[in-house]
Amino acid sequence: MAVLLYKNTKVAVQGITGYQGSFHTKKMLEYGTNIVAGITPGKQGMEVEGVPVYDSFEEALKHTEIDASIIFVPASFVKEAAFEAIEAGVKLLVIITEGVPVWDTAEIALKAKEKGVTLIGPNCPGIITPGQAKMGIIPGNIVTPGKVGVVSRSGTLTYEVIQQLTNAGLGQSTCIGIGGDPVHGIGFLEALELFQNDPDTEQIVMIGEIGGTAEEEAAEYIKENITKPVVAFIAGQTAPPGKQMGHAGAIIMGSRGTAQSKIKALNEAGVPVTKTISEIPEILLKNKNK
Amino acid sequence: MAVLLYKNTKVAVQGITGYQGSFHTKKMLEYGTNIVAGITPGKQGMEVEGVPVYDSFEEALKHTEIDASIIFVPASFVKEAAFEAIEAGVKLLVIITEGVPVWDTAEIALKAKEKGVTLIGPNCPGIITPGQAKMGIIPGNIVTPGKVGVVSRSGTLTYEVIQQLTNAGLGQSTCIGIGGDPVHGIGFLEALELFQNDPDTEQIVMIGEIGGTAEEEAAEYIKENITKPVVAFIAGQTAPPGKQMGHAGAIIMGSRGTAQSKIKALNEAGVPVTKTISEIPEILLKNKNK
Amino acid sequence: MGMLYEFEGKSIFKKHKLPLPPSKVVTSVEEAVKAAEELGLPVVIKAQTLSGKRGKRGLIKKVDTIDEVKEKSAEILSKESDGRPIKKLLIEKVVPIKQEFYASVMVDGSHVALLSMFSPEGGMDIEEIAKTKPEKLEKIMFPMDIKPFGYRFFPALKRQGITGKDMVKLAGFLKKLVEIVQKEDLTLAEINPLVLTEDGQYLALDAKVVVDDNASYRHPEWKEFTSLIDRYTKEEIEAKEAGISFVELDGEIGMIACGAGLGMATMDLIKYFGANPKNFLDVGGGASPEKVSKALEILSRDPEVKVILVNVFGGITRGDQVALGIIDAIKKFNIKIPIVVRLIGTNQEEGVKILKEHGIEAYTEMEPAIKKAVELVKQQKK
Amino acid sequence: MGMLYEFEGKSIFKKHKLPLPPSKVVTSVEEAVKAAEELGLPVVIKAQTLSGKRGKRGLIKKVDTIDEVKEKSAEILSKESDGRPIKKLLIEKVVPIKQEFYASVMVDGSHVALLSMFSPEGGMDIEEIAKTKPEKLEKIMFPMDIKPFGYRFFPALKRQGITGKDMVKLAGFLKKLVEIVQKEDLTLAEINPLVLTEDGQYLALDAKVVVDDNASYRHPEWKEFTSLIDRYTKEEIEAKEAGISFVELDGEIGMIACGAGLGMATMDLIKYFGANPKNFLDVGGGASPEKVSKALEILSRDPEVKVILVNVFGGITRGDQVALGIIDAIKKFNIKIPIVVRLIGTNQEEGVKILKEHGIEAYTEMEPAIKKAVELVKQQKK
Repeated sequence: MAVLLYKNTKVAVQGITGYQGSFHTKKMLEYGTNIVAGITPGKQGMEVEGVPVYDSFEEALKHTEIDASIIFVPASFVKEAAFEAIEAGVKLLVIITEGVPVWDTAEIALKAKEKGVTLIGPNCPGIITPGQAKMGIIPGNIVTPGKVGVVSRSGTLTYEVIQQLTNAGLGQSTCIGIGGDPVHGIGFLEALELFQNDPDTEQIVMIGEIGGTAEEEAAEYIKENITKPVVAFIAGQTAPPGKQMGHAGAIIMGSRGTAQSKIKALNEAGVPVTKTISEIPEILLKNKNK
Repeated sequence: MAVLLYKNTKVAVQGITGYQGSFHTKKMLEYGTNIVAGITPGKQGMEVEGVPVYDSFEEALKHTEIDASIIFVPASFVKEAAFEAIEAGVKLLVIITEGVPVWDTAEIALKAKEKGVTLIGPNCPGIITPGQAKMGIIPGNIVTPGKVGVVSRSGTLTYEVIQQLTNAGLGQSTCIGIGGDPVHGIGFLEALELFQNDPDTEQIVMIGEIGGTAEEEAAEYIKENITKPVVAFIAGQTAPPGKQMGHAGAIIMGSRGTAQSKIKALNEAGVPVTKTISEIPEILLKNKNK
Repeated sequence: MGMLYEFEGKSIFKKHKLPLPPSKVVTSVEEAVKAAEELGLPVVIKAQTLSGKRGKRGLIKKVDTIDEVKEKSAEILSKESDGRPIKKLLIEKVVPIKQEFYASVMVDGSHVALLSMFSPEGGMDIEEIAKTKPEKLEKIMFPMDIKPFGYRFFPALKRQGITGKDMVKLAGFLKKLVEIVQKEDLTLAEINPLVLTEDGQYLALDAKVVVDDNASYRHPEWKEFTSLIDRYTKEEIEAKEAGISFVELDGEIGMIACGAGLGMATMDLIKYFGANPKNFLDVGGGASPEKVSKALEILSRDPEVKVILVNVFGGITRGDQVALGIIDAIKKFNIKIPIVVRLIGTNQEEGVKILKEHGIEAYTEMEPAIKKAVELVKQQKK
Repeated sequence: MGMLYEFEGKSIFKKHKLPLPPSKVVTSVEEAVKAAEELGLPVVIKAQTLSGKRGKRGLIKKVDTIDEVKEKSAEILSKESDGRPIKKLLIEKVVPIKQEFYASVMVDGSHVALLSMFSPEGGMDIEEIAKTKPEKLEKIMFPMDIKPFGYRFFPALKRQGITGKDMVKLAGFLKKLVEIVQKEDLTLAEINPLVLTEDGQYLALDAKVVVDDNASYRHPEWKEFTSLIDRYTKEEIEAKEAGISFVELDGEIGMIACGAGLGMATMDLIKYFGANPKNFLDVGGGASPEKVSKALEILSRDPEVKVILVNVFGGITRGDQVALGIIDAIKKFNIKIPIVVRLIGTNQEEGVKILKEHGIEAYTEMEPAIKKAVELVKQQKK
C-alpha cells in the first residue's frame, strides 16, 4: 500500500520547463512516476522529456486527469502555482521550492486544509514510495521497497538515513520529507498517523532537528496514538543556541526546542533517539528480529 | 406571518449608547420591538431605555438569546460590528449607518452570505412589520398591519409610500428599505421572493430609482417568478443624467439604468409604474377589488 | 463618486508598479517646455479633465518640437472642459505602439462582484466595439474578495488569440489591476488604451480611476487629488464640507429634501406640476439644525431661487431639529424668499409647533406642498 | 530570521500609526544633544542593538540635563554589544508612565497560527512572569488569516481586570499589532513595555520586530534596515550575498554541507569524533559550481581552518556541479589545506570522476569521511 503516493498516481509538474523542473522530471520519470502533464504558463505546446506542457491546469485537464502536483517554480510564484493546483482539485501537492515567504505558505496551507488537500513542503525533498513513484528530489537509487516508513524535517539528512537503511537491507514503505520551514504542510503528526494506518509499514523512522517544538508534540502524539516502533534522530545536538524570537519566543518555547528537550520527550514516549545515523538501522533490525 | 421580523424576534442594538442608537432604541421599544440587549464596547453595565448594555455579543449571550441585530455605529466601525454580529450567530442583520466604504460592505455581504445571514443595508431605513416590530428608523405611526409588502431602494421615499398606503386604508405585511449603496444586502429579488412566499402578503409595492440595473433585473425576476400583483414607482425620472463609470460603466449599463429603461422593463413584466406616489394606492385598491 | 484626473489615477498605478510611460504634470507653458526637454521629444500633451473623448475635442496633442510644445500647451490651457478652465497638463513621452488594448476592473455592486473587462481592440471607440463586436470584449466576473492570479485570465486571453509570453504578461497586468482596485478602495480602474510597445512592454497609456468617497477617511493621500474638488462649484464644495449633497441646476425652486429618493421624487413632482428645481439638495439622514440652516443659507444666496421648498419625512431625521434649523436660518440670513415646508414623521408634532410659533404653517402631505411652491413661482412670474 | 533594531521596528509601527513616544535616531554625541534639545528633556538614551536586557547592561539611560546627555551618550557609544560596537542611539522623550504592559504577536508556524500575548505586568521580566504567574499572561491563538477586530481581545483583557474605555483602547492596540504583522511580512512584533501614560495614552515604548527574510524581495524598504547586515561578520555577509548560510564558530574543521540538517549532523559527528567545526556552512539545495567555489574561498581565507570537509548528498544538488566548484576553487585560490570530500546522490558518478581526475578520492559514506577529517586535524596538532 504505502502512503499518499502510488504507481498509478497521475502527477503534474509545475515549472517543468525550468532548470530544476526539467532535470527532476527526467529523474522522476526514470523512477517510474506517472507524470501526465507539465504546467508552465506561456509554454503550451512544448514537450519536456516527452511530457506535454500546458499553460494551465485548465488546459491540461482537457487532456488528462491529475491527482497530484509538484511545484518547482521560483519562490515568488509559488503561491499562485499552489492555488491553481488546489483549485484544480489535486489531492496531493508537493512544493520543493525554498525561500517561500511565511505568509504565502500560510495562505497556501489554509487553502489546502479547506479543500482537503495534503500539502508537503515547501522547502522539502518531497516524497518517494520505493518501487512505485517519487515526487521530488530524493535520489531514486538509494531507496528500496520495504516496511520502514521515514519522515524527516531535514532534506539531505533524509537521504543519509534512507541510504543507511537500504545498506542494512531495510526497505522503505514511503519516505516523506516534510520540509524545514516554520509554516509547512503535513508534519510529524500527520505522517505518523498515515504510517500507523498503513498495513505495509511496520516501523517508523523520524528525523528531527533542534528548534521549534514539533518533536515534543510528536512525542506526545506517539505516546497516545502510535503502536508501531518508532526510532528517532535529532540533528544539531552540538549546535550553538540560536537567537530567540524575542521574549515571546522564549515564553512559548520555555525549555523546549533544544536537542535535550526533544530527546527527553521522545524517550519518555518510548522512542529511542540515536547518537549517530548509523545506529538507526541497528535498532530497527533488533526490533524486526524480536 | 409577515417576513424576516416578528413580534418575538430577539433584537440587539449595536451602538445603543450613541445619539441615533439611543433615540431609535426608544422608538423601536415604543413600537413593541423585543430588544434584549444593547452592545457598545466599553459601556457594559449601563442601561439605555431599560435595555442592558454589554461590551460584546459574547457578554450579552451570557444573559439572553439574540436572533437579530441592528447597527447604528459610525461608518468606520461598521465592519467590525457586523462581523461580531455574524460570528455571534444572528440570523438577521440591519445596518442603518450611511457612508460605509464599498469594500467594507463587500466583506460584510460575503461573510453574511457564507453564514446564511440575511443582511439589510447599509445606508437604509431598515425593516418594519406593522403591529409586530421594527428594526430601523421607519416611523411607527405611519404603518398599519395589512397585506401589502413594500420594498424600496430609497429611504425617505419609503415613508412617503407607506403613509399614502395607510391613508388609503391599505395595511402592510412588512416594509423593507434595502438601502441605496452600490453594494448592499438583500435586494429587490430576495425581497420579492420573500413576499411571494409569505401567505400574509397579497400585493407588492416596489420603489426604485434611476441608476444601476436592479429594477431591470427585478423585472426579469418578476416575469419568471412572481404571481402576486406588483406596482412600482421610479424616482428621478426628471433628474439630469449622472456621470458614468468610465467606458466600463457605459458598456455594462448600455441603455439600461435610466428611468425609461426601468419603466419599460417593468411594464413588459406586467408591472404598472406610476407617475406619482399617490397613484400607487389607487392601483392597489383596484387590484384588491377585482 | 470620486473620479480622478488621469495623472492622479496614474499615481495610484505607479505606487503599485503598474508600468507607465514617463510623464510629468505641468500647469504652465514654461513648465511644459521644461518637462518636454527632460522627457525628450516627441511628447503628448494631455489636458487633465474629467470628461472623455479628449482626442476628438482637441485636448490631446502629439508634438515633435519645442515650438509645438509652446503652441499646443498654450492652446489647450486656454480651453475649457466641463465648464471649467483647464489648469493642468500631463506631458507624456511618446512610446512606439504596436497594439492597443482595453482593460478595466469595476465594482459590480449588485452582485458583490468585480467585473474585469478586456479587449484586444482598445483605443477611442471601445463602446462601439462593445456594441458591434461583442465577441471582442471579454467580461470576467469575480467575487470581490477573489485572490487575483494570472491564470484566472488565461481563458479570456486565449479566446482573443493571445498566447505564450504575451498571455502571461497581459494576465499579470490584469491581475495587478484587480489588486490595485482591491487594495486602494477603488470602484473603477480603466485603461484605454493599454498598449504593447514595439519593444514588447505593456504600458498603461491612460487611466480612468474612481475612488470610493466613503473610504476617504482612511486615505489621507486623497487630499492631494484636486479632481475631487475641482469638479464642484464653490457652493457645492461649501455644501459638501457641511455633509450636504448638492447639485446646481437651472430652475426657480430651491429644494431641500432629506433623502436622495425623496429629493428625486420631489424634483419629479416640481416638473410634473409645471416648474423647475434650481437644485438637488439632500441634507441626508439625521440632519442637525446647523446642517438645515447651512442648506437654507446656500439656497438663499442664489438670486434665481424664487421659492424655497423643504420636504422632510423624518425617520432618522427629526422634525424639531429641521424646524429649528429653518427658523435659525431665516433669522440669521434674513431670508425674505417664501419658504414652503412639508414636515412629517419622527418628532413631527414638535417640529410643526416650532414652525407655527414663527408663522410657518407646515404641510403634512407632499403633493399639496409642492403644488403650493410651484404656484408661488407662477405668481412671481406674472 | 531578520530581527530589527528598535528604531527600525518602530518605523514599521509608525507607518501604521501605532502610537509611539517622540524620538530620534543619532550616531554621535553632537547629534544626541541636538535631538535632546529638539525633543525636550528629560530623554532616554537607548543603544540600538539586537540583544535584550539593555537596561541591566547599562545600555539604556534616562537623563535630565544636556551635560548628562553628552556624558551618557558618549559612554554608551563607547560600549560593545553582541561583540560589535554600538553605532546608533535612539533618543526618546520621557513620558509619564502610569502602568506597563506586555504585548506581542508571533507566527506559530506549526499551527499555521498567530499567537497574540498580553500581560498587565509588562517591563523587564516578562519571562519571569510567564513562569511564576502564568495567569497574568494571556495567550490568544488565531488562524493566520484572521480578520483582527477589537472584540476578539475583550475576553482576555477582562480576565486581566481591564474594562471600559481602557479595554476598548487596548483591544484596538492589539488588533493593530496583528494587522501590522499580517501586512508587513513579520513573524514577530513584540512591545515590552507597552505603557499607559498619565494622560491616558497607550504607547509602544519598545519594539522587537522580526521580518521574514524570505519576503525581502517584495520589501525594497527593508534595504534600509542595517540590522539585517550589522549582525553578520564581513565573511557572513559575503556568504549571504552568495546565497550561502554561514555562521562562524570556534574550531579547526571548515565544513561545507548541502542542507542544514546534514550540516548539523556533520557538526554533531565532528564533535562526536573529537574535533570542532570552525563554522556552519550550508550551500543549500541545487548549489552551482560558483557557490561551492565561493564557500571554499571563504573558508580557505581563515587561518584557523586546518581541514576542509565537504559533505554532499545530492538530491536537488548535483555531484558534478559540486565537484566542478571544488576544483575551480582549489585552482583559483591556490588552496593548500587538505580537503576531504564526501559525495553521493544525484550525478554522483560524474562528480566522483571529476574529482578523481584532479587527484581527490571522494568518500561515499559520511562517517568515514568525517573520521578522516578529524584525524587530519589531530595529525596537524602533533
